[in-house]
Amino acid sequence: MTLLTLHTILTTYLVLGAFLLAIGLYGMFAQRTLIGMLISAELMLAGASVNFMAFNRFLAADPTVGQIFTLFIMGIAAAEAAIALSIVLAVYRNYRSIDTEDVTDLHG
Amino acid sequence: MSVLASSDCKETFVLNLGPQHPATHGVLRVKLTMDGEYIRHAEPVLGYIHRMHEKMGENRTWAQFMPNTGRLDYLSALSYNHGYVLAVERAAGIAVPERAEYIRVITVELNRISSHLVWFGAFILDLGGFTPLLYAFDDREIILDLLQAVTGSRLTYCYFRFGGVYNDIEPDFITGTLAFIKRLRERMPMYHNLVTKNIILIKRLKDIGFVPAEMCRKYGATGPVLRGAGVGYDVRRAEPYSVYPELDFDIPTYPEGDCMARYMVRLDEIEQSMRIIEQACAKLPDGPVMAEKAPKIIKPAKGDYYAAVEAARGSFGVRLVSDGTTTPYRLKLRSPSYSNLSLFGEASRGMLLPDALALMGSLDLVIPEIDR
Amino acid sequence: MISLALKSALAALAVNEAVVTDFAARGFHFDVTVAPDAVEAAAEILNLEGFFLEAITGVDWLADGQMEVVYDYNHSTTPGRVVIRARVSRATPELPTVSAIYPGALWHERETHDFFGIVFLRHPDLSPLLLPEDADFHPLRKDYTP
Amino acid sequence: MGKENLQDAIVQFAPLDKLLGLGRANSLWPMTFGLACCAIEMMATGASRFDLARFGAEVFRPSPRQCDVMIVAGTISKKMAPAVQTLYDQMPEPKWVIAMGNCAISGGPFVFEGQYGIIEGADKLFPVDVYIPGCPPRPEALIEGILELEEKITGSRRWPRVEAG
Amino acid sequence: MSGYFAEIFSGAKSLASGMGITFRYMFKPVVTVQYPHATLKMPERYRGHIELVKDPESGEPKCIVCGMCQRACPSGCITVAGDKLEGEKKKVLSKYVLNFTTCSLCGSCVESCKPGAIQFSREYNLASTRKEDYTIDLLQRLREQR
Amino acid sequence: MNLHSEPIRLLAFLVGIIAFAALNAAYLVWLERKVAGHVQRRIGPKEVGPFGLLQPLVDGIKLMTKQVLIPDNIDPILFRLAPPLLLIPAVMSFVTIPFSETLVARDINLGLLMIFAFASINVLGILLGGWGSNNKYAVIAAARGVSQNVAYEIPMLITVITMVMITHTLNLNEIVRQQGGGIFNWYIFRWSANPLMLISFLIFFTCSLAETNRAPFDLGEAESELVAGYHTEYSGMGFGIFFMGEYANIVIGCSLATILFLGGWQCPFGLWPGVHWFLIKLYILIFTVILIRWTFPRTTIYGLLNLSWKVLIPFALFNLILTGAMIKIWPMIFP
Amino acid sequence: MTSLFSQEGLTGLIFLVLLGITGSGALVAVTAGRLIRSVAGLLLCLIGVAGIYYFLNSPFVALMQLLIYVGAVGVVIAFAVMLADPNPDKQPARGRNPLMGGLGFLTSGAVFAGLAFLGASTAWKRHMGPPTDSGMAAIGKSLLTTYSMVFELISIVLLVAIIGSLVLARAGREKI
Repeated sequence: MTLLTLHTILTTYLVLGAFLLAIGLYGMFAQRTLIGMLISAELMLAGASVNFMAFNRFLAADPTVGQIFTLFIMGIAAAEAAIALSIVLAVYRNYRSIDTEDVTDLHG
Repeated sequence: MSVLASSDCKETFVLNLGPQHPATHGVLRVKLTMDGEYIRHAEPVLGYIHRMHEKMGENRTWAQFMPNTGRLDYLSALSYNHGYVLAVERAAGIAVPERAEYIRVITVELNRISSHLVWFGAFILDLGGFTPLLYAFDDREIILDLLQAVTGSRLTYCYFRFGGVYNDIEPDFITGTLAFIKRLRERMPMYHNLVTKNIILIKRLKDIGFVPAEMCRKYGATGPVLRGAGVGYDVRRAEPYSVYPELDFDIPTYPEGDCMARYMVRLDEIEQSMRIIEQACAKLPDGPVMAEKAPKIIKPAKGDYYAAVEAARGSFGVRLVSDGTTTPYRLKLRSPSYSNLSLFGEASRGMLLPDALALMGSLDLVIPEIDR
Repeated sequence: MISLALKSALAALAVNEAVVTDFAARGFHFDVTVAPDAVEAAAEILNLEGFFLEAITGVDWLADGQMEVVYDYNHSTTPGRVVIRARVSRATPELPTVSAIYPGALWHERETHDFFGIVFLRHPDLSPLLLPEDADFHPLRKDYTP
Repeated sequence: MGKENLQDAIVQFAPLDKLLGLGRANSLWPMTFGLACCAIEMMATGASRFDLARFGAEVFRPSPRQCDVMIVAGTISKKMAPAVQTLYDQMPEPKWVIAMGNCAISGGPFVFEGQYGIIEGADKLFPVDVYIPGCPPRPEALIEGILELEEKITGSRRWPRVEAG
Repeated sequence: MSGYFAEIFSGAKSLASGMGITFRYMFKPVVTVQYPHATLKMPERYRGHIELVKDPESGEPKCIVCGMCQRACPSGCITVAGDKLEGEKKKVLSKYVLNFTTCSLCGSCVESCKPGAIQFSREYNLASTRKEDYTIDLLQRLREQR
Repeated sequence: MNLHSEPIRLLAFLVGIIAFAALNAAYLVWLERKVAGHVQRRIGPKEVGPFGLLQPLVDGIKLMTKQVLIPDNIDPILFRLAPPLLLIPAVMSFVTIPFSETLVARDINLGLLMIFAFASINVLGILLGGWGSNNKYAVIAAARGVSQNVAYEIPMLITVITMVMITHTLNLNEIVRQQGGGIFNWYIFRWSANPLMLISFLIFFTCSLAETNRAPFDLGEAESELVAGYHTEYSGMGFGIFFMGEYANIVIGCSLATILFLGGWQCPFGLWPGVHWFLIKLYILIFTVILIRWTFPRTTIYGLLNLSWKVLIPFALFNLILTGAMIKIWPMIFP
Repeated sequence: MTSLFSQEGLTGLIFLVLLGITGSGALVAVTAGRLIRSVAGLLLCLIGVAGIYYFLNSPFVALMQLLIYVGAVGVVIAFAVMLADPNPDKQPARGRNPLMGGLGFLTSGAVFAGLAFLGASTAWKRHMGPPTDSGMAAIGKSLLTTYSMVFELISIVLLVAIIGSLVLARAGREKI
């Protein structure tokens, strides 16, 4: 096993997946902004996807399963990003509107 | 976990348009307070090309101020020449021979067409179309050639004199002018097909940039801006000067008050100017072009005098205060774009940036005339 | 032409005599000199009649120790130029703004302040318009030396 | 925009200078920058009748960062001077300035005793390479100015000289 | 709904007709005058900077050093000086300098010149790297022309 | 599916492609200036080399030797990252474009998908370039560019899906092969596949104009509004790279339209297929793009979004459904 | 030992580069001082991951990763940053909670160590048997047969997300 043949063994991918997951986890703790946490979540999802793909490539009986799973993860991520964007927008708007007279809206 | 934990929540930002910005046609600066691409507040900042014309007027003789008028609004310099000579002639009581009046009208109207052509091109350029500008310049070059043959300059004419014009026209000027009008008549449908009917342009101009008549009145806007709001005010008709009463022409008005209306008013004015020139060429009498009794040294009687002309951008007024000497005591230039621009702040509120620029383009600004 | 009612209303404000001028000789129809405090009232009268404000300018009468502020009004449908003048002393050149009635006057008054140093009371912003932002000179005053 | 961190050009060898000169001289991109009357003549020069494009100089860039030559076309007022100076500073080297029209050369007709508003000539602000007199100069004069600038850059003139007449 | 389709249709048509125009213009002859290779003819009255007129008989300038042009010039760009030779009535022109950089080509000088000693030159393509080139000694220019 | 089949060949093609992209960028600028000139009845570049052909070279020399100004208060990393981010994906996309049946760097089965994948990256170049410049004009331009790109990706992808339903493949060469045998086998005229194929083509073409930020959709560079858009702060070669990327994108957009609708390297008469046909069609399309730029005024952002959401997407969706129906119904009528 | 200049060596090198991009991108994403740089890091990381998918014999997923993640998700996040944080100048570097940071570091370190050890030490049982087709067609078929339920579900999730985000973004927006 040399550095140049790393891509042929499963362990590399698993370690990479673990690394991405762990770094995402760290980000979840360390980041304080909504967007930062979203980024960390994306990293964790990426780690999981790498793992799926690796197992799919090296171990699975039906090599479509992992790919489909990864595709689903992408779909989820896209949905998540869309929601996150709108939340950011809403929070931003709300935050601004506190400055103006719209505060009463909050009390109904 | 606020998104905005540390940002200083300012909902708007200030965008400085200019003083060097392609859209401001020179050195106007507009301070825009923007909310995204929406304009919350627009404040034009003037004076970047303030050239002290009014101060210069007090330092020179009446005749020496003439070249300055050509540099106020360099696109329709002859209108400004005309306004100034009218005021001084009124003050000094100089009568102008009829031939000179006709020559003045022909050249002024030619100049108005060339000014509108530049406006047309520059306006489309503001909207992102480049080719119409050069087509308009093609036609304009012919006008400039005609005027250059008469006046000797291409742009900043100093052609009118108190009591007449600098020199007489040549016969081939008339034939050239009529040939040019024929050519422009043939070109106008091309402009309409290329630009006016274009769906993108219609979408960008229709119902954009409302300037209602009441706003025009409050800000003193005149010219195509006012006529685009449905008020048919035109100094050539309201306070007839020169030989305009003898000429038959319409004052195009459009009631909508949007950019499209102002655009159409100007294009129609080109047609009307062509009519005026044709009539004037037909009626052109023989005779001198300079009043014989015109004094060499002008000393108007004490008092103040006003004269207004319809320049390409609106009513240009000259207020002279004379103390009976060879230099003006006070010389006030009332420039149309100054008033037209002053409504920009109110009219552009809540507009998108590109629409506001369309509005600004449709006001047809010439900055040196505003800053004077 | 200018209606009789308008003429009498303006004449009531006049300090001297309200002059009906010969348009062909002077370029305007009606010339009224009012007291500095009355420019607002005059503007109000003209506003109700549907006039628009063409320009505001100043004239420095150094010899008289006075400054004159000239308002040019015009009407877009029934032509008739009305000139309203007011004289203020050069020492305290102050008079009220008409910008509340004609927002177009905002710039004209700023410009007049630039050139003559005439102060328009209750004007929201008299910072230099045509002169540089930090300008503190008034170049069209007759005693101005750079 | 503040000060800039300057980085030198990538290639700088003496033998290449001629090539560089040719390259620069034939690709003078002016700034979309008009001050007054002369700007209209500048536009006319770019228009079909005179066509500045023949010399590769029609690429009017609105951003000073992408320009090679600044055509000062019109009067520089004292209020405008700092902005013009900033624009000049924002242009990357090598850069040239053409003073078009009498106002840009010396203040032109607006110079008088006791004037308070204008800068008497662009060369009071920054070095000017080519002067084009006139009020305003004809488009031919602006083309001539561009050719003059090319001559200054390359050291020789490729085009015939035109005698007025 | 029909308006929707009609708008799309008319819009597409307008775009196509616009492109038709530009496409047709592409094959029309160019209007460019290729300046250094071909030139436009300046009209008779073209105003270049002024120059002195030679007296066809004597070959000397027609100028009588009256100074009218100098006085008429709004921007003071003409400097005239003459020597009074002994025994002669008239002054003889010794210096005629035009500072072209402040000239506004208004023609006042030519107009004011009674003997017709100055005229507009045909210079239209001046450009130089030196500012001093435009302080033109017209007398010397006249001498070089012969 | 192995990466290392012919690395040398790949490398050669990569060099060739970069050269092609660079040459294209340079000479498209020349073509653009020349076409613009003649549309406006002037000459365009002429004095530098015969017909001004050396003009791009000269401009290149100048841009390369121009001082690179890095403004002070920018984000230096993003500022430098953006131009390559715009250019590299564009160049990479050339890898799978079949210039002729054999002249293709890598005949990837997923070619179509790959082009779209790379095309979606270059939005980032605009976004980061605009943001990194720390210039208000650039930021507005970047925001505009992105919303425009996102809006037009939808009708474009729907149209492409329609095409894929008809062609049954994502392999570009295969798509071209299906269009052999004369002009009526080109997909743009293949009424049997879908009677509205022409509309599909127009939608695709409009979208590719918008995706490449070309007039009349050049909001990101609208010079009368935003000075120079997202590359306002770029000077010298940074600007040059942006320029190249833009033109490379145009070439890709037009190549794709050629391949999908106009039969790629197929001859209109079914004879002598080859690279020349591809180039002829490609340059006719590019010429159209240039002519459009010099004819129309610019749209506004809402006009643009209106066009996308109210016209293009409904039409594209209708096309999609119609195509699906055709695929099912056609065999029933003509078994 | 594989030579660097052979085909395999080159492939391996490219893989290493991709690994580097992925890892450094991820690190930048969580440690960068400015949000926009975090996003750039994330995008870099995702591009790397796409390359790694390519090595894992699924170019389709790799390209989808580029298209969806980089092209769509990344842009959306970058957009969110631009909208919410318009003034990068005035923003000081974001302060982090040292306690949370430390805790996060420990936890993630532990997770990483555990997972990596597990991955490396386990003797994974290779699937023996004929390799099946893993092309796009197979994926498509599975999506519409075996996993059709999930497929439908995910489309519903997306639809709900779109509507939800529209509702959220629309709320409180006054008409200008």
